[in-house]
Amino acid sequence: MAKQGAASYDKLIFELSSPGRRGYSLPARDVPATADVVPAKYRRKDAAALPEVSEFDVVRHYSRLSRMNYGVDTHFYPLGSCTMKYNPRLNEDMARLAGFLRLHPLAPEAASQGALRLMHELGVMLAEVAGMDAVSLQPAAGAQGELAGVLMIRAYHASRREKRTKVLIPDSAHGTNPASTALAGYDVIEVKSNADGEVEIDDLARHLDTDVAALMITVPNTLGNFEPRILEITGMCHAQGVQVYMDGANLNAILGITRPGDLGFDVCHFNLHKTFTTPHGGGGPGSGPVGVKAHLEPFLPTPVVVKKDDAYALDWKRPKSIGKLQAFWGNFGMLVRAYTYIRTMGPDGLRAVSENAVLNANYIMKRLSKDYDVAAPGPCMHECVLSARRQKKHGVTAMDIAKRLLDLGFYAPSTYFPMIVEEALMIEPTETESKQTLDQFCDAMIRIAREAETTPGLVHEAPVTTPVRRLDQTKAAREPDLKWMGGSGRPPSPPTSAPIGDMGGSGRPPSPPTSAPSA
Amino acid sequence: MAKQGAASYDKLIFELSSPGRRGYSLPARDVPATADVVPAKYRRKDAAALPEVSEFDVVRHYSRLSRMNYGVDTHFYPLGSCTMKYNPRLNEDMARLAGFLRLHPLAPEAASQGALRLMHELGVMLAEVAGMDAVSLQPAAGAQGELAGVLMIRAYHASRREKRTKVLIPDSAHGTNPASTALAGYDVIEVKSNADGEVEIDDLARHLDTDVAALMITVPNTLGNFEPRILEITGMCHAQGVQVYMDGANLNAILGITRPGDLGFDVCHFNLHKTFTTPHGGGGPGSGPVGVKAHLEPFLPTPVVVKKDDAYALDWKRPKSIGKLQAFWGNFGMLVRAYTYIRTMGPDGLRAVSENAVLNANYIMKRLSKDYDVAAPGPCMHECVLSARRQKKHGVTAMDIAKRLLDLGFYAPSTYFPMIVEEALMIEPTETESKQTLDQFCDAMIRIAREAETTPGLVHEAPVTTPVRRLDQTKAAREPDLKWMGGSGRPPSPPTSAPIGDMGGSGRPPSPPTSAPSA
Amino acid sequence: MRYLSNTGPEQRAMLDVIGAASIEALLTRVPAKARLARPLALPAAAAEMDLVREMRALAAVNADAESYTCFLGGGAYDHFSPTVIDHMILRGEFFTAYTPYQPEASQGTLRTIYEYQTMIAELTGMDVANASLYDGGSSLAEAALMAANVTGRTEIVLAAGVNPLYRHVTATYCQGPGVKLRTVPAPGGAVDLDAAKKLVDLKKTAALVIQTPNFYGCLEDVAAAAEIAHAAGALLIVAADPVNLGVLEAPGRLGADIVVGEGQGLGVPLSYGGPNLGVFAAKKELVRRMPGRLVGATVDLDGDRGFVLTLQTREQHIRRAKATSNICTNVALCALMATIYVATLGKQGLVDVGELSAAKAHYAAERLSAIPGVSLRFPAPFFKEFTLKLPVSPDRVVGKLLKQKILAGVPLKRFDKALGDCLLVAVTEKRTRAEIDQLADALGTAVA
Amino acid sequence: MRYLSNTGPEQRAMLDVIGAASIEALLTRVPAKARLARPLALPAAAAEMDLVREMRALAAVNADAESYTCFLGGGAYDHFSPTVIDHMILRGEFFTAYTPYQPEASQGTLRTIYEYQTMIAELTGMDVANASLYDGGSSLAEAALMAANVTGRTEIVLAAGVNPLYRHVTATYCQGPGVKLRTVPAPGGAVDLDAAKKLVDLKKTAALVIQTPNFYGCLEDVAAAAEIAHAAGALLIVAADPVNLGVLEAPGRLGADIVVGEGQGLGVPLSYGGPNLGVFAAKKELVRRMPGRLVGATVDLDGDRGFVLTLQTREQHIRRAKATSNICTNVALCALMATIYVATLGKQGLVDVGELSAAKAHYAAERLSAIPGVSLRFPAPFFKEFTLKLPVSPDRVVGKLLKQKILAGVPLKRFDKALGDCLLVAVTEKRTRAEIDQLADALGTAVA
Ligand SMILES: Cc1ncc(COP(=O)(O)O)c(C=O)c1O
Ligand SMILES: Cc1ncc(COP(=O)(O)O)c(C=O)c1O
Repeated sequence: MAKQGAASYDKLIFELSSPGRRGYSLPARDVPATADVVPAKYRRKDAAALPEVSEFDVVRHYSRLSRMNYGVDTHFYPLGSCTMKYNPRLNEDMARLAGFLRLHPLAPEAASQGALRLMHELGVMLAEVAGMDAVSLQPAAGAQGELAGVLMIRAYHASRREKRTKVLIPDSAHGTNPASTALAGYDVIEVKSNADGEVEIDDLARHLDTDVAALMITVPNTLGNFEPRILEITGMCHAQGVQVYMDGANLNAILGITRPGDLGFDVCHFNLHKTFTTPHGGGGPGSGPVGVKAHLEPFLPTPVVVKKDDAYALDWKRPKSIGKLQAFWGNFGMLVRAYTYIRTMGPDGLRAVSENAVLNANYIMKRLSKDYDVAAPGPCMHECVLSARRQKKHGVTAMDIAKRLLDLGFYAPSTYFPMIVEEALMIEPTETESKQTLDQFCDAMIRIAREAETTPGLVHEAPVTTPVRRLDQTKAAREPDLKWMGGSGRPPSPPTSAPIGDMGGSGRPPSPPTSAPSA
Repeated sequence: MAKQGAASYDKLIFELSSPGRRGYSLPARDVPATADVVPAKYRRKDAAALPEVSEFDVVRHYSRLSRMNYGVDTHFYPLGSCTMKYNPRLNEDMARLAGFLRLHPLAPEAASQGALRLMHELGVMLAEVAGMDAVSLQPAAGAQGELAGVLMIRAYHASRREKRTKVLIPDSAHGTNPASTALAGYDVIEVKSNADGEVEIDDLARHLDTDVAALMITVPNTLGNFEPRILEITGMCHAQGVQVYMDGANLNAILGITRPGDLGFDVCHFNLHKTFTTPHGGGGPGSGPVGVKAHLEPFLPTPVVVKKDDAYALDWKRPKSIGKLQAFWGNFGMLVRAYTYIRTMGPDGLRAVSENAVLNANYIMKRLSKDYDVAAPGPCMHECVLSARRQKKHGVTAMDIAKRLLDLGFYAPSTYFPMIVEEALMIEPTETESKQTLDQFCDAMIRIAREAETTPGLVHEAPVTTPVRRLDQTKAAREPDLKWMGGSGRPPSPPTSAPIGDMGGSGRPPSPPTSAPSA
Repeated sequence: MRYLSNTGPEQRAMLDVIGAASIEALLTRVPAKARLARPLALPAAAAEMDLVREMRALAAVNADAESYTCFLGGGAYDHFSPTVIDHMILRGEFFTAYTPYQPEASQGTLRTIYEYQTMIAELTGMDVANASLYDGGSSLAEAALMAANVTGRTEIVLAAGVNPLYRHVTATYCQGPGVKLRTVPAPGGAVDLDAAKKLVDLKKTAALVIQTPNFYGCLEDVAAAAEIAHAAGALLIVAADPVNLGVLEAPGRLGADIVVGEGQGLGVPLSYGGPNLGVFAAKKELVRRMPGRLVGATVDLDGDRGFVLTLQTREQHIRRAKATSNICTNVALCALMATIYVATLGKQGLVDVGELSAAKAHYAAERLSAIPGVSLRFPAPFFKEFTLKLPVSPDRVVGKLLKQKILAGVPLKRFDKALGDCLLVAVTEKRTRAEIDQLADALGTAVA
Repeated sequence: MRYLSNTGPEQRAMLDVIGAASIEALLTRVPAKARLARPLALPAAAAEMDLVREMRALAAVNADAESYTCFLGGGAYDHFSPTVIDHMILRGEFFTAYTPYQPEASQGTLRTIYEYQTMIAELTGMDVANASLYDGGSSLAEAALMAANVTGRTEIVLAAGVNPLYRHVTATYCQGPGVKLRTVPAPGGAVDLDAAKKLVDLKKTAALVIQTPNFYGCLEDVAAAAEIAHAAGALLIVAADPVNLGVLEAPGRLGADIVVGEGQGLGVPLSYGGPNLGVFAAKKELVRRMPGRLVGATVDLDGDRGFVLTLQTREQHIRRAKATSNICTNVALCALMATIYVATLGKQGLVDVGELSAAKAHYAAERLSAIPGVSLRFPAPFFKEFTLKLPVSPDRVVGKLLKQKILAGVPLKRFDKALGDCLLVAVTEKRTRAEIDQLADALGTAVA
């Protein structure tokens, strides 16, 4: 029954295609037809097999598909570490002003002053928020901000003729931390966290030596707790000439309360698509500006937006720069949104954001602490991590709970992240949610805890109201079907499991979804 | 189960309200606070009890409510007589250009030339489409177009010192026809239709006399058939000095094929929200321009948009005009949309619209003619009317079929209209729907016909996938609950059943929905 | 033909099923004599990008309230409108849906209308509000006819301050039923109550109609008018702008039997005067005589709360010639805009909008009337709009200020010969002090 | 604070449940020494209408492609984009959703990505495409690193015609892994194949990289490049603009092992260069070494078709330091724009866009090179973009034409000293003959 009505829609755009149908209208050619402007050898031999549909087909198809999604607009989205707050409509309007939306990146600087000014001002505002000396807006997302940050640290050490090969990262870190660090050419060394997700100071001390280039940690940490000994930690590092990088993904917890720079960090990145309300868009685009202290400024990505007198310009003469991260200047559209948001909130508003984010998270943690194990004692900051250990005893896993929530009208928390917590359920409500919504969510969670004991079958059955239920992940990985093959049903022949020069690409199916972190 | 998840959302905005919560931000007062600018005697004693919610509350609430609707964007909408075709997005964009959307109706004419020019050109284009000599864009909807048309006929007869008191209207007519005619001060005389919904020529002849001011008929008629003897009919009328009015709601059937003017009509209105793709908006706004032959032009509503040399103006000096229908010039936003549509389609496109509308309707009629009784033999024009007579024998009514369609992912046809057809199901597919969609719909209708015979219970149970099911209409009318009373559940005390000077307003509950026409 | 679906082969296949040789064969009932033998004489189809270019140019020649500073009123106002409104009404499920005749598939629309009815009833202080009529003008006309029907009387007495455009519409609607209109003068801006008392007839008068603030911006004494009307057994119809009712007393609390108004100020774009929002509210005794749709709460098969169109026996699709009105399509989407507007601004927001507008209007009146030769035309108190008397032709002043991208106001000559030297100026919360000062400076120069 | 929910009383009630005296009491773990004792030094909160006014002014200063005639290219193009795209991506269920980690609640996004992968694979002629990377530059960088990993080699050979901005990004990404970059000259505009053959090393070269049309607009011989690369056991990486591939041969059909590109032309707004759309496609043998997300079709509990993120063991959230890339957030919404673009334009539309652009570009080249002193800098065939040699400083010419609201082209000085006298001109299907003629006339005058 859940699959009746609109929910049962099961078409792909290709399956609506009808030869000769048109969804567009272009003007007729108004220039002479210069024969073979494109020599035959460069021409496509046979036309690409693309859909042929009407404009109405497009509108109805994508309207229907959209209804198969949960979005922040339609559902509470307590996805930990993702800061799924309300995406203001005003941001969308401002990013669509023709002067911004239709501006070409290679337009003369003199003709782009409005855009350059916005970028310059946003950089200054972000630096103030993080207590940093300079900011680059170029990174396209948090992970790229990490790469940029670590590369700057690398360039810094190199400039001081220091060969350091290791970067320390807590075992509780987000996957992009080790991935970005490895990409920057460092050996990743895991530092243990204690039960509260805090860095084991002794373990850290043990690892700290002159071969360590940096320590990269997330504040508040991925258990939602603030490192109480953070000043000590950054101090220890600096004593060894080790740079400290703060993953700023959780900045929503500390706006106007404390600043990475004041905590002793040398570098930190921002996720504008988290703290600063640019929409997640189903996976992106985001924006991951990176802020640094003065000693790292020479290494910022090129170009840097500079202000000379009352004119703004792109400064390309940056001999020590780590280079470019993407072709142009950054995800400008996201910058306009973040700028609009900061201007809308003001200093008091931003601080109220963090205060309410913290309040909401603690309220949820408190209300659920009887029925679920709490990963680390509170007070937490902007998010809290629960463990479904207890429910697991009844055979109900974190994933089962996540699926059941879908039926009750909520998106799911992040599951199985951080990895140091068994059956982790990571819950981040954000400040834009109301007490009423939090109460509805807590009631649902408590109801599920009861069901786990009394009617676990119900939870295992879930979800029953969604268009599809519990998809076969193993089949998906064993017989990859990554594009539409004319509905022949026949999946493309599976990839040869061992490509030439394989350097670790595993042929085996991925670890089952129950243990795949989602954040 | 159908009521789980998002579908189960049951809040009103008032029920989200929390004292002191804000959803807006206005600038601080920048002018001196002139004390009591508004004398106390005019001031509200106690503040209006309005919602107090955040902007996010608003966005999530209305996003969720929207998901409880079926729209043309999301569902096939075969609602007869309503021409539920695709509403082009380009129309929406053009109507939102600041030069149109933010233009004040009392801006100087010299500063409104773009708007006036668009109106003038649209009037000319509509006149061409209908074969009329002049068009007024002022009527806000079809019904107001009817009122304007009948008032012009009235003024015309008066100008010729003729006292005519009656207007003839077929019994198959839409309710607005008699209602508008009565409002214009005429006695409405019903003319019989034959089984095919065509005017009984003899019955018409019997009624035609010098006391008749006009005949108002719909072409194609409400059974979707074209009056084969229409020229004869308009001729008969003119012979008696009777004006003929064509209800243009079904114009989508004849664009570029024939024109009301060429069929002998003196007046006809357009429903821009049907034929010309302006959206229905959940009930409005629409636009109902009215076209007339030259002899009626002096009576057009004031003001009329005129062109002098290259300048456009509003002509207020219209001594014979029937007057104004709404405060300003017409539903301009809808005019921009219709103009955009006509310019997009061009003459060939508009003709193709009608050809495909007719083709689609005949295809459905043919495919369903085995399983349902057809009200009138084909070929039909843009819509066809079926009767659920046969299904009724199994206790399955037109309404049951409509409800069952909702479960199968389709909106319902118009039901119980026209009233001359028993258990009427009026189906208008429009030209924007594809054969694939029509086939899915026909398959569903045939499936329901089978269910009516084999498992009628299933059909009576329907709908089961919607947020609510089979609402109690009688309770709604007996104990009117027309506004939120603080959720006390207590409905307002029912209206005193017999207001002073009652002139027919009935105290009895409305005839049950099964017989309430929906179009 | 990007809006059409059928391809040649599909048409062929469908014709085969139908058993017709061609689409032409389906059109045989259309008399050959009346067939159009040529293509329609219309401009050829325009490609999307070409049409956009052309429409932009057409829109650009208009002096809109975004690129000009707007002090125009007279029934349409440049009030602030939160952006969320347009984002929400662009949800296809809202704007591409039809009238909610199938309640199970229309709860979204039905709920928003129920919210709207509640908000309007609360603002106007009335028992019930309908789902909307076309605009303020036709709402007043419908109210006049309703009053005549309810009372069985044949005359409507209107205050001279009622928007002349509304009076014009009312006169049009009253032709058929033969209802007579009479006007009470308003020499001081507000209606002359003594004259009203004389004009209101114990037998003939169905209703007394006033508007507050009226067309000239003056506030009327609703309670006094109610006394006069009721003393004669007539109804009191009040026309009011709902966006003012966060600050101004609800007419219902002062004795109005029917409240109508133009709801455009509640988040509906100016759009050159349409579509607008016809507000209509009344006492509950009159509900079964009201024009337009009504949404009511009820329960469904499972006892869950649900909403439906109700009391439809008043309407044309059931009552036909005997219906309370001929209206069918209304302005539902504009009512939705107003609903979202009121939800977003809310209890405090409507107070702020009213207070800001009034404060700025009075600041403007002060600045402008300080200009030599310029004065307030009427002594009566006003709210956000006022009538100025100018020493030179208002049309000329308006023309001069237009060049400075200022829409200075509405010259009243067209509406009332006697006010040929007057300019109607409206000031909303959107106007900044700087803009008002610019207006004052520019107008000062223009009349100097 | 219209974006915040909790009121004072609600905060109080929540604190009571928590058992905390104040919000401050929840922040005790933040070291007092590091607490910010002052408010952030940021501009005060701006009301919606004030901020809109300010932002409009800021945007108005820019010479955007709507108010100016744009002939700029170099990796971003002013192609036509149907309006339906923006209407669809503004559906909250799309743009406010997260990465589809919960497939049951994300089928909308997952299906669109699967459609996107299919479209890109078809256009590029490759077996598999991923769900998107950041932009063309980072896509090329990821391709280079992937080639190094797959082959176990340490050098990448790039044609000089590869967009210098992409080469810059690639160099940045290659620092860490220590992969070396070498460049093959392109004296005639297209890459010197003999030089390439010499430079490609049998042991060290992981991949040969070409772009076609290249940065200067010239078309490259992909098949010949493939031969050279494969002969050395290296991969061929081709950078291509997918919007051209309705007309130009799919690189996959010519031997490319990896195809990357900037997908902005597929309906993604210019937006001053970001967000863009990083296209990435490869042979199926390489799928488990690919960076970025992949969506696959599978079945659900009831046997119904459904879609999921798959082969995630390549990704950072599972493989961490050993992941094929560090990418997490990608540009899903831009990929959705491209999906809707390709769906709307479709099979014929992409051919029309390519043919129109090419025809107009060649018409422009003819008109411009007819100007005395102006000539085409390179003999190689081009598609929609070409390099002009000017007799006077390109910067000065650009400056002059800017005053006439024409964005004439991109001066190449910044990218290649040797081309200091060159201007890169791009012409899309959006440019009319009239606009091209204006450009020619204005440029003629500017260089005269
Ligand atoms: C803690 C943390 N660090 C880094 C990232 C990576 O940021 P992005 O997805 O923008 O690359 C995320 C995002 O999920 C995160 O939660
Ligand atoms: C045949 C017919 N006539 C008249 C009307 C009334 O038009 P409107 O709803 O625009 O007032 C309609 C609309 O339903 C109709 O179908």
